[in-house]
Amino acid sequence: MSDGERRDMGSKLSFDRGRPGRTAVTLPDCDVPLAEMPSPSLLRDDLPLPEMSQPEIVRYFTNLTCLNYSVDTGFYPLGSCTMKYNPKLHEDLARLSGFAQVHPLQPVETVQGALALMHELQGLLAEITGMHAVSLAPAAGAHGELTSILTVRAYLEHRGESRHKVLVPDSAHGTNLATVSTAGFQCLPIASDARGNTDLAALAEALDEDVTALMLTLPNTLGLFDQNIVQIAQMLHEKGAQLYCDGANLNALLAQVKIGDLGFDVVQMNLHKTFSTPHGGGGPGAGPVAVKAHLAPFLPSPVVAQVADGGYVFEEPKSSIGKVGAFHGNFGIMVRAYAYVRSLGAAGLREVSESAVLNANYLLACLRQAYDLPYERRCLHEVVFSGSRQRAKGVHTSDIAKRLIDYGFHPPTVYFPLIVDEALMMEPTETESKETLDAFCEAMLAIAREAEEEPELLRSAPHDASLRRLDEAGAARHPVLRWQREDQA
Amino acid sequence: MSDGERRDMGSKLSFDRGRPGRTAVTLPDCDVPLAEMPSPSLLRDDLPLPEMSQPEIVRYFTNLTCLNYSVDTGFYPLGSCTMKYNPKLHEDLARLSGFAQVHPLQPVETVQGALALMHELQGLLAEITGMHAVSLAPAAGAHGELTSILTVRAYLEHRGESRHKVLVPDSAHGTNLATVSTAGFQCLPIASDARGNTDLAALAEALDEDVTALMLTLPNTLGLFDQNIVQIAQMLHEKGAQLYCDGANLNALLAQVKIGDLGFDVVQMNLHKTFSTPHGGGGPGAGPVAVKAHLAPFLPSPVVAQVADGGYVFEEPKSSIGKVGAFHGNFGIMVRAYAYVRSLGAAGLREVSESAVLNANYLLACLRQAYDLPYERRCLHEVVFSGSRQRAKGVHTSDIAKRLIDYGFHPPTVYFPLIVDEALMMEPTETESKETLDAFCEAMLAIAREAEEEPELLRSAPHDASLRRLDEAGAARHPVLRWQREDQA
Amino acid sequence: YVPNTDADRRAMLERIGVASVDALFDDIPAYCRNPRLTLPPPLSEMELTRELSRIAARNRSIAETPCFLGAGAYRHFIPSVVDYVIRQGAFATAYTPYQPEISQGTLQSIFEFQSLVCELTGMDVANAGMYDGASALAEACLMAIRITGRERLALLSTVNPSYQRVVRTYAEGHALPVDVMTPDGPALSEKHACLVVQQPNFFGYLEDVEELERRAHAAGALYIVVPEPMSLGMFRPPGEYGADIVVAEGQPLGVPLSFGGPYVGLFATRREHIRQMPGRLVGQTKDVDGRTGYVLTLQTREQHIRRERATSNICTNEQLCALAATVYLCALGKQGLRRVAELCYHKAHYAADRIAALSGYSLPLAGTFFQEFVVRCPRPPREVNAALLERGIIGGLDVSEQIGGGMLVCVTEMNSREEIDWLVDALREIGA
Amino acid sequence: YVPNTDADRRAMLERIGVASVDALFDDIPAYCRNPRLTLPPPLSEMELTRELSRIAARNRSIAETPCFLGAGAYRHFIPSVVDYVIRQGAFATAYTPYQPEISQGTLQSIFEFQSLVCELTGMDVANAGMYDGASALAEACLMAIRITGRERLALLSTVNPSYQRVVRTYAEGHALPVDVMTPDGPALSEKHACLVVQQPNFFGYLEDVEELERRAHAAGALYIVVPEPMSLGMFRPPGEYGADIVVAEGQPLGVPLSFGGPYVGLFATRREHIRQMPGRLVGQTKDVDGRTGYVLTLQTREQHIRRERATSNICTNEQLCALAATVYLCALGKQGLRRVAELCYHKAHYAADRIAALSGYSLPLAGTFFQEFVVRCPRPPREVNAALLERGIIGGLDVSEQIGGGMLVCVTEMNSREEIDWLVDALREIGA
Ligand SMILES: Cc1ncc(COP(=O)(O)O)c(C=O)c1O
Ligand SMILES: Cc1ncc(COP(=O)(O)O)c(C=O)c1O
Repeated sequence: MSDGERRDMGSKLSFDRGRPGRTAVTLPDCDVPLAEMPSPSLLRDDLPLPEMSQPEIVRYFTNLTCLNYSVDTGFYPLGSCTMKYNPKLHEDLARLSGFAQVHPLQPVETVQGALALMHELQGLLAEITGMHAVSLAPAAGAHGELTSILTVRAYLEHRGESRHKVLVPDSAHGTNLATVSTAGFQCLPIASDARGNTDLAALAEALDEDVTALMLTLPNTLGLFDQNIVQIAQMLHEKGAQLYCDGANLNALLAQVKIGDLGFDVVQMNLHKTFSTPHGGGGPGAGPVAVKAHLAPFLPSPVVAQVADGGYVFEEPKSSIGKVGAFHGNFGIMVRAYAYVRSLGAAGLREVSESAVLNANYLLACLRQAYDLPYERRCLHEVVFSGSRQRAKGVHTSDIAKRLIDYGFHPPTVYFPLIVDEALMMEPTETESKETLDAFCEAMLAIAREAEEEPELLRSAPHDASLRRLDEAGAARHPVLRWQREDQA
Repeated sequence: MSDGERRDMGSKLSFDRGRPGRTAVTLPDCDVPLAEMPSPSLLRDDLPLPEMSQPEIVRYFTNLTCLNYSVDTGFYPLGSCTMKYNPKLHEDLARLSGFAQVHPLQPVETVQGALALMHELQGLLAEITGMHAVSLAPAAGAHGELTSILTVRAYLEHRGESRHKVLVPDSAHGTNLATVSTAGFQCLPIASDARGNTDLAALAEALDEDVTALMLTLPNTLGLFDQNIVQIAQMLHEKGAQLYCDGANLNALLAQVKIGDLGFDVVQMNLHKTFSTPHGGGGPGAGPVAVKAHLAPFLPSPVVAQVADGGYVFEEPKSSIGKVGAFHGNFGIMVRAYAYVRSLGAAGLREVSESAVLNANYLLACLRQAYDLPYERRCLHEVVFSGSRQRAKGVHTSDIAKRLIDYGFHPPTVYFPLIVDEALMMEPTETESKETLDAFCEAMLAIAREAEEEPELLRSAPHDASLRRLDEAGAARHPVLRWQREDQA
Repeated sequence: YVPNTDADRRAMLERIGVASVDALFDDIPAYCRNPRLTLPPPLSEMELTRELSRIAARNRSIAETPCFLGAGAYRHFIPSVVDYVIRQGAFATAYTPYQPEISQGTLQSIFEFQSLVCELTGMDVANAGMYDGASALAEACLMAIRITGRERLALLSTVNPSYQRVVRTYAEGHALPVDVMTPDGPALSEKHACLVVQQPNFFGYLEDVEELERRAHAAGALYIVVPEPMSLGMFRPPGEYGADIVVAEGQPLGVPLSFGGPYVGLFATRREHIRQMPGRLVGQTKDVDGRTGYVLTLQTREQHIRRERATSNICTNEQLCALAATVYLCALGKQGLRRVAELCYHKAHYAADRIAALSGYSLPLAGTFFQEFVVRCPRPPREVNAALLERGIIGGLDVSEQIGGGMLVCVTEMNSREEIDWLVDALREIGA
Repeated sequence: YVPNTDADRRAMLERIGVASVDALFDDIPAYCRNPRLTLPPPLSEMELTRELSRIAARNRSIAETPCFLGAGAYRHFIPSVVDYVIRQGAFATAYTPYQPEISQGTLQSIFEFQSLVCELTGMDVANAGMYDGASALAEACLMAIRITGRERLALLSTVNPSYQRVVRTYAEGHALPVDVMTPDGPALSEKHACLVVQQPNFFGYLEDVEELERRAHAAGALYIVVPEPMSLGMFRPPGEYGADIVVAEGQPLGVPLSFGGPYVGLFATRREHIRQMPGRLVGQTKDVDGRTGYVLTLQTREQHIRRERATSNICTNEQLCALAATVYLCALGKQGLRRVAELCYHKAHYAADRIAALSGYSLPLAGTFFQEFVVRCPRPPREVNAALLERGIIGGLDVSEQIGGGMLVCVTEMNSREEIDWLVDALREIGA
């Protein structure tokens, strides 16, 4: 593909490719007598799908791959996303016929391998988090959050308590707040203090008997360990509220501390972050929930239990909140995460958290001369800078991000967490080498200089990409959300 | 990868990446007692291999993919190469554990599937070529050529004849001539006539009792069917010589004519061309040889035979020339070719040759206004133009080729066949659509105009590629053929 | 997978200015630092391959076993191109496409997916996908609540029971009553935000979707239809019979069964409801040089912008499965999808006819079915299935709780005539 | 896989100016046009998958069977990255890289391969690969003929018999006599172009390569060494003991067994012989902008330029297998390759010790071996192997023709202790 073609990819969709009458797949003849067809009134006239040959399809999608940045092509320091390397072996393992070609409703005696794997994974995740029971049902982090909050709700209702509020720090990820609403609760923000911890005074003020839970991300989205955690747990529990951990950032804590030991009652994990399953451009993931014993009876259905003869069965927890998905969760993702834990063991997990944290602190050390650090502390797995110094030169964080593209890097997460002005949130992960971090820091330092000397270079970046500064405002104002035939458009 | 990075890939090899102490693969502990190590004098001190992590390796090779043109990314009209689409399904099938994880020396009763497949493939190829026996041993076209010539030699020697010459038309592929030498024969060129056929007078003159064979490519490398074929066969046979078909261009003839019916005694096929197995950037391929009955006893060992109970065995032909490879040929390629023939059947094969020929003639029709056509005939699977008209403007065929890169196409084969001045040899194959051909012709016509109006644009092309006009002369003058440590370089 | 060597580590610690990595974790309370973790020892790639192959071998793969299960997850032939594309690291190891300049591969393929879902369902707009069909339905119900401002949900009793349960779980949070109604006379009131209809229904048969549409709209409720996507290869799309929201399980479109997930929920609606839609949307736009490209759009509906007022909490969805569906639909295309649907139809009818002719077996339901149908067995379906399994066949789903003696049998293009005949013979033996 | 529709075809025929496609084939003599082709009917992708799976299932995959075969093809663990890379269409569906501007992916990886082969063998230069180890050896012999101008070949009797046969086939054309000599006293003369030594030899044992080097060079012959590449993970490379040409079978380096092919021949030599080398070579160079890149070079040795005076007729070689070896060597790297070699060494010795301790069995050969060794069996190896197979084990290669009662047993890192013990127990039973 020439550069020109690369730039023009967007103008030709599958519907514009191919020709009437083409197809990419041959199908067998019908080997049974034909049945009478249903009444024509039940049938569709037109099936307006693309008509492409197999070579065209392969070419189209192969060429699209060269337009995507990915962990497999470069450093992806997107904060709060844990873009670590995804082992290729695990992709092969998840595709083993005994995993990929198994129907979810097969008789239980024909799926003992799958159930054993799920049971073991439940146990491994419980051990890692220091919790007592695990549900593998949720399909992603936010799904796990919802499951957790509904589980807590069911627990409290079972105790005859009907509470209406959930506390969420102002640094929280958007899913936390949205989850609270989706679960039918009222959301109460809690301020952070000057050290980036939960403000205990604010917490004390907000905390009453109507509070169901506090959703705390640990380390929080500033990449910091909440130094008040012990008090927070105590305060919550004194009011009969539950302490929930958004475990999306667990990569920092693997084998360093068990979430359960810190007083948390429930935690959701993102297997597609911490446990190295690939992000897929936005999923699939899996968001298992681990809970203390008192919450276990309320977990969603099913969980896997081992029975007397050593075999495995699906069970519905006694007072389950019910089902959160059609079947048993994202099994294919579980296989990968299971493989990951088995490949590392306890020492390997510890090496992960150590290296992840070391890498983030190295970025902090190398870049602090050029970028403002809103909280003067060492970080854990990620570091959040502020682009405020650059903004003074008329350069925005988004300009820095776009300029990084010219240097061949994926930009960090920007403008999040909201409590940091012009936030630049960088999570290097443990699978990046020092050389890569050095190259990235060099680019960031060069950009800081450019911001001083040639700010226009940043404001018009990227210069070296197939497309530059797409019109997002226009896209939202006049949404074009699908291909349309010329005559309909 | 930014454009800049794309351009700099070449300067960093695996040895320059990574760091001492890294490795990409974990290995198991030794589960047996350690043996005494051999004397240190037998052991090597240093094993100077790269030391990379798995993420680095994946990134390195993934980024290299975006520097390669391939059938999967675009039109590849490289003449004499039959760059057709390679079905992805066949890649999966060749990797089935029962094919890929089988040792070549396993007891014959444990490999009946493999032998059955080889036996059937022998039969299918014999049927397609109209021959009587097939050897699957050769690993590529040239290997098949050598095998064929040695087979012919053995046959003649068996008849007590010792002949020394092999005739090869002046349009022949280089491998034909090199094969003749490698097989220990003397090579005699035969001129082509004004219609692009073998010149019968020249042939008659060269033909004597010392001639072993004529190696004829059919269709020849001009993309033309030799109209004298019947006479040629007769002339050869009258002198007791054999008629050999270089079947690299069989794509044009599938199900249109059987090579054997035309009087050929032996033919080699390129499974990696006609039978859609991927080229792999230069192999692996397979070059089976099909022969008439009189040559069968001389084929290399082994061939597969079916025995009384329906089972299959390896056999050595009675007067075999011996072995041409360590085992039984490129089995993995046979699987793909077998799948190809089974997926198409006779009608499908005919559709292949029809479409391949139609596509080539379409290129001929669309481009003849702008490029010189050295032979005023319709072509078969490929068309050869001459860039002589453009050369008059100071533009060479190689400039046209480089300029095509800017237009996003792989150039045709250039400067071959040698008998065409400034040759441009285009083989579209059957898997390309009319739209693609139209786009290619548009580019070729635009280039013809540019050659008139802006020849410099061509001479300095490509403009739109990561690298431009590499110094090939310098590379040959001071060959740097391997990475070297700084201190050794 | 950790590349840094000890030397690297030392250099980095020095730059950071701490003596050991441990010091970086000082904020963790001492009482619980460095816990004892009891995990199995690490396995090398080779050992891991063996171990997981061993586990996988304890499952019965339906690649080797004739299987007649459907009920929400379907076995179809998946062309090799599908897995080839989704395995590509450039797709598989990218994040949600927040930086459009370097994410056009993902963005364009999401736009393709949205377009294909629209064409398939006959709806105006579709999003980038939800977790699965069931959670998509739950979100559709919440969306109906938002749009109508009403507070009751109505589902037909013939909706997949699993889906009903997921809707209840989601409804619980908002204390929304869920009314289950029979297809022939749903008693809707002006309190109902929506009527949910599955087509074909859980038992494989077509509902009278036009009559139900009239009922729903007459009550001012939104009409939510849950079609089986392969059936849309031949049957009328919900957009043609007045659906307001369409959700579906996308698995049949090129996603492997994988013991239940990951799958992908399809979600489509009418243009006027776009801003109430949950999930991610990609829009077409231009860059500064006028080139066509794609961006995430209407993000003000989403959690990362709108936070507690978002239309859903969904963030990571099932993009790679959506990509699989995209490639699958492109590969089968207009002709292929219809052909697969027809193969399923004919084979299912062949099986149904032959089973109905067996003494002791009957088809208790009347009407038109697609690829699934209920068989009334002469013995409890549980026993019949056990006897089938002994013969190496995985039978249909036991639905005897809903339909006396009922087994829900599914037949797709993957079931050869030989397999079907084998099932029929086995049923005859078992029923004798 | 033919995209053009009838409409396309009609438009094209019109443009060409013929009435039918048939007319394009008019040059074919009428008597043999449109022959009857008796081929099996076409299969759809689904049917083809079934059919080939059925055939594959008739082979015993050694993924499921303990196997102790080596003798030129070895089972090693192949990390998933290897197949991931070589499956990429950009590598797999490219041609020989004749246009460097758009082939740097292939060219750079060939340059890597050449470099890795040099490091592994200790030689100066290596080419892009030959068909396999055996044909590479034959080409090495022809090269020795060209370099020395002599006309006899000398091979040790301990060279793989298959390789000997391939050398003979190639030698036949030039009527070159091939002399086979014993390792302890090869009677070389000034007529011999080369001495060929396999290290470890066919029976798994190390030859006295230094003494043999002296002999070869004393006779003015080139010294051709055929090492087993995995053994180079721990043993001295031929470059260190005076080899002039090194050829080897590259299969053990990340290429699947595939019933014997495709594999890749490694070919390395000393700098002064470059221009006599067969095969493709990639060189490093600069482009007009001074950027580093790679090109095919020294093509004047090759058939497409030099034609009948080329150093070989090879054209298409085994590039994708060479790429597999490249990725494999990068992945294992310095530490990993040594570790695999040592695992093979220790496991083979464990097996040899245990077998030698069995009554009736012995090790007839003395010396140092790597991963293979010969066992003298108390019954004909053919019978022993049949009895092993009954017990689900694939035994070693029957070499009783060369060594009385001999079975050539190979043990690699893939054979677990459990498997080895199982073999030992079975041999005990069979020998009793
Ligand atoms: C801190 C935090 N919590 C929750 C989530 C939501 O996880 P998911 O995207 O899997 O729903 C994210 C995702 O980015 C996150 O960063
Ligand atoms: C006409 C012709 N003959 C022979 C060959 C040699 O085939 P291979 O490259 O497989 O050795 C080729 C390859 O390009 C060819 O085009």
